[in-house]
Amino acid sequence: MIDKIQGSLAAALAGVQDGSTVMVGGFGDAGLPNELVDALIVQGARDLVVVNNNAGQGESGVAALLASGHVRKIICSFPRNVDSQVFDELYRSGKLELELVPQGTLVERIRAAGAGIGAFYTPTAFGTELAKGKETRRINGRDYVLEHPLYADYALIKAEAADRWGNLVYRKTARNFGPVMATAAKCAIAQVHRTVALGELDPEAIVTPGIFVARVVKVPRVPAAAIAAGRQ
Amino acid sequence: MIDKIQGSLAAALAGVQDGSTVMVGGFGDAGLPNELVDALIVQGARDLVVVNNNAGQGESGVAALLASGHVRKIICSFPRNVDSQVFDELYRSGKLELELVPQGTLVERIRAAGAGIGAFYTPTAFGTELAKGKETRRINGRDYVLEHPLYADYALIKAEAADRWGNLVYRKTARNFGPVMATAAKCAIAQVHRTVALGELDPEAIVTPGIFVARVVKVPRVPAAAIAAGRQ
Amino acid sequence: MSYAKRSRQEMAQRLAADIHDGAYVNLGIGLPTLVADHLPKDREIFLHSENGILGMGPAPAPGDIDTDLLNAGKQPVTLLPGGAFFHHADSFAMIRGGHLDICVLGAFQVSASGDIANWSTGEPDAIPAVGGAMDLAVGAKNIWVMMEHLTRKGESKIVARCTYPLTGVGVVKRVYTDLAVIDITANGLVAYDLVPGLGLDELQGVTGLPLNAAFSA
Amino acid sequence: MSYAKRSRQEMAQRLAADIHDGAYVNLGIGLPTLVADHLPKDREIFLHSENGILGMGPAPAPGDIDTDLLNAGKQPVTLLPGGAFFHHADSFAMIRGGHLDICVLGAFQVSASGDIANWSTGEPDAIPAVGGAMDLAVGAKNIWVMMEHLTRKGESKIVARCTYPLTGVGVVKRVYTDLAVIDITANGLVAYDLVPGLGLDELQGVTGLPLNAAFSA
Repeated sequence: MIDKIQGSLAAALAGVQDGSTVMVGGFGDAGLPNELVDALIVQGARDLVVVNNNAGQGESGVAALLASGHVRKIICSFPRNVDSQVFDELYRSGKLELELVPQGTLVERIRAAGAGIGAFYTPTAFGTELAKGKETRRINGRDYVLEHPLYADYALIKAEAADRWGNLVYRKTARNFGPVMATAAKCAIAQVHRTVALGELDPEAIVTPGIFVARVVKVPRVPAAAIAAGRQ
Repeated sequence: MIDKIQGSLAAALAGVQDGSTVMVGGFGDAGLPNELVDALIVQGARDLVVVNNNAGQGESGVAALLASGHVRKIICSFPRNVDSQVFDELYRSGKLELELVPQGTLVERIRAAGAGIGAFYTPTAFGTELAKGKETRRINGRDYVLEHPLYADYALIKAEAADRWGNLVYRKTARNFGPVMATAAKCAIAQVHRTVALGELDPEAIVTPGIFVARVVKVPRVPAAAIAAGRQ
Repeated sequence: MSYAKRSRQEMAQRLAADIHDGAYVNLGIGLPTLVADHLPKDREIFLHSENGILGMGPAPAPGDIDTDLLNAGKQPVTLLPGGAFFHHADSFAMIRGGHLDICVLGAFQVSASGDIANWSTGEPDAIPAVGGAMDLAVGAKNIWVMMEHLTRKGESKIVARCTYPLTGVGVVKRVYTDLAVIDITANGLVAYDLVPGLGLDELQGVTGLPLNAAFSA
Repeated sequence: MSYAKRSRQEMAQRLAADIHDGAYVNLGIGLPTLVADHLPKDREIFLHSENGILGMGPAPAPGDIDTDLLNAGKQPVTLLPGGAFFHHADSFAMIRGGHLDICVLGAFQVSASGDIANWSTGEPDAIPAVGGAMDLAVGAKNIWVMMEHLTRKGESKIVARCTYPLTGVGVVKRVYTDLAVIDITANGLVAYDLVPGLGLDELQGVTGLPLNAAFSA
């Protein structure tokens, strides 16, 4: 019997090697797998390349992972925030490498990795600094930039519910990068608020089929009040 | 108030011009918008380029459209079937142009058109007859073929239910090409079995958001027995 | 002559009046988000958010905040009946694929040929951050910019050539400022709806570029 | 010596025994579909269908046919609890992206270097049709071919170089025939599990290519 549900966060993260590329889902607080990220710090893998839309806010989650010194490089679209002080200092002091990618190109590169596309031409960023040094091509009168897939060893994502086959459904805008990152990683690990019996998820509404998910771990929902308190 | 639901098949197809590229959803009988295709014959536009996975079976639907003489070219992955006699004769007599595309490349080209991708490299068909004359490239030790987007003027698709904003849900494998074709057409037209009030479709389970759908028309479900009879 | 600049709310109101019934619209973070509060009540306008919403509604009441329902600025929002959620790749496919009718962006500068600079001041020690700005700039059928006409130092933000790093090349069709509405056309800049008391000559003076009147004889 | 060829069902059974617990598998149309009837009962194996199914179940009872639930061969099937539906682009992303563990294909010919020809006989008047064959051939982690060892004329379908038009280049890892199982390796063809009574020399004779024994000393 295939059961992808792990007993603990540590079990879900077993085997992460130094030097791994780790994608982390989430946009704002929605969909951020904070408990998996915290457990990754404890797990201890170093020299990581992290892919996330942002570069951490406040002192917890991705910011704490950066502060741990376990991250060599971050690939993201929007590192700057009012409370991105951890990233800001590491970046300014040259301790953290940054690859800045437009948000839509970032997610399309992740999709390309999952979909077996070798490279693609996008109009985004043509004629800008972020396309410097990149191959370009005019197709049907429009200018495009060549972009390559972004693969990962691990994807840490957050979903609403899972079954033992790893099928996932999400909640509202917590969906964001999760379904795409799951397709691009050799081992996608999902933290979920609920685990349900096989057949309980509507086959028409499953967003991530289990084929993309290696491990699932249940993490109770943190009440909104506790989130707010943690931010203060 | 935005209401995309049309009163008739004729209204749904108003304005289709000669020379249009028309995508037609469906795989096998599932998801084939037969009533829209029949109405397109009546509508009368000629010199059409049709995109469908197949090239018609039996004498109705896409086969009838081909037989009408309104189609100049078909782009598909699998024209040959035990009952594809209409296509077979037109093709052998040189009255119908064929562009044969591997099924995954076909749908990825359609997706690229909808997603603003200028071109993409796929491993599919490398080293085969279907890649002859196409640009290739070795990326990270693997060989790829360059493929271009496939745009349409119209997409005729079949879904299960719609609301007045054009949001669509599908049923089982009748989903197939519909959601992707809707993104690639200037005007996507969906025939649906049910129309529902706004807000009745679960926002987590909507497969095609209304932004991709220009017109909706309600066509009652044909009982399976009637389909079987029509096939005899 | 004396004139009063449009307030931010008046700019938003002026822009909102031009959004047609049934339009699919993305409002960039910052100034453009104000447009949401001024959408004409007699039109159905569909707001898109990069993080996977179509049919976005207004901010929730303080007690109704859902931390899983945020906009691209990471602020709590609501979903209208008929709205839908989707993932980031689908959302940016929607943007890049040209499905949005209008995208309203803030900007540091817009050039006479429609270039836009809105993501970086180019200062050497600045933390770079682009987000979805470059995707939005190339994606929508109509890119409208909403910005003050002049910098705090009184320099025009409509320029012959952008000096800040570009976000997109030749993409802006119209600019709504606190002084006027300006179309960027193949035949040059066309100004209209100037604030009362402001003449075309005076606007041209502060802009520093030739401006055509919308309905010149 | 005399030997009996494996029947089609025996070939399917032999192949099915090699599919591991938890495998994601696509069974090509034709001969490979027989494998579904022989999957080991003590393993959970996930069947994928190009037209948007993961967790495909067996054919329905005659009275339970759902015309909206077909497999890639356009025959009625069922969905297991835990199964999911998705659209064609997502389905082929799954294939091309290397997420399937095993794809079983029928073939006209397989070459000693793993080329496969299974979509066209190359006859000038034939109606061409490729379907998903070329996508499947490049996509799965393991491409296994299931075919009779010899043509009706007695020619080997395992060849030095395919004479039929190719479906994929250097992709096949293993061939299950009615005479043996043959791995295609960097060190040549390795044959094992020959039908009782058939010797390696004899198999090599009908194949017309050098074959290594799986466990030669």
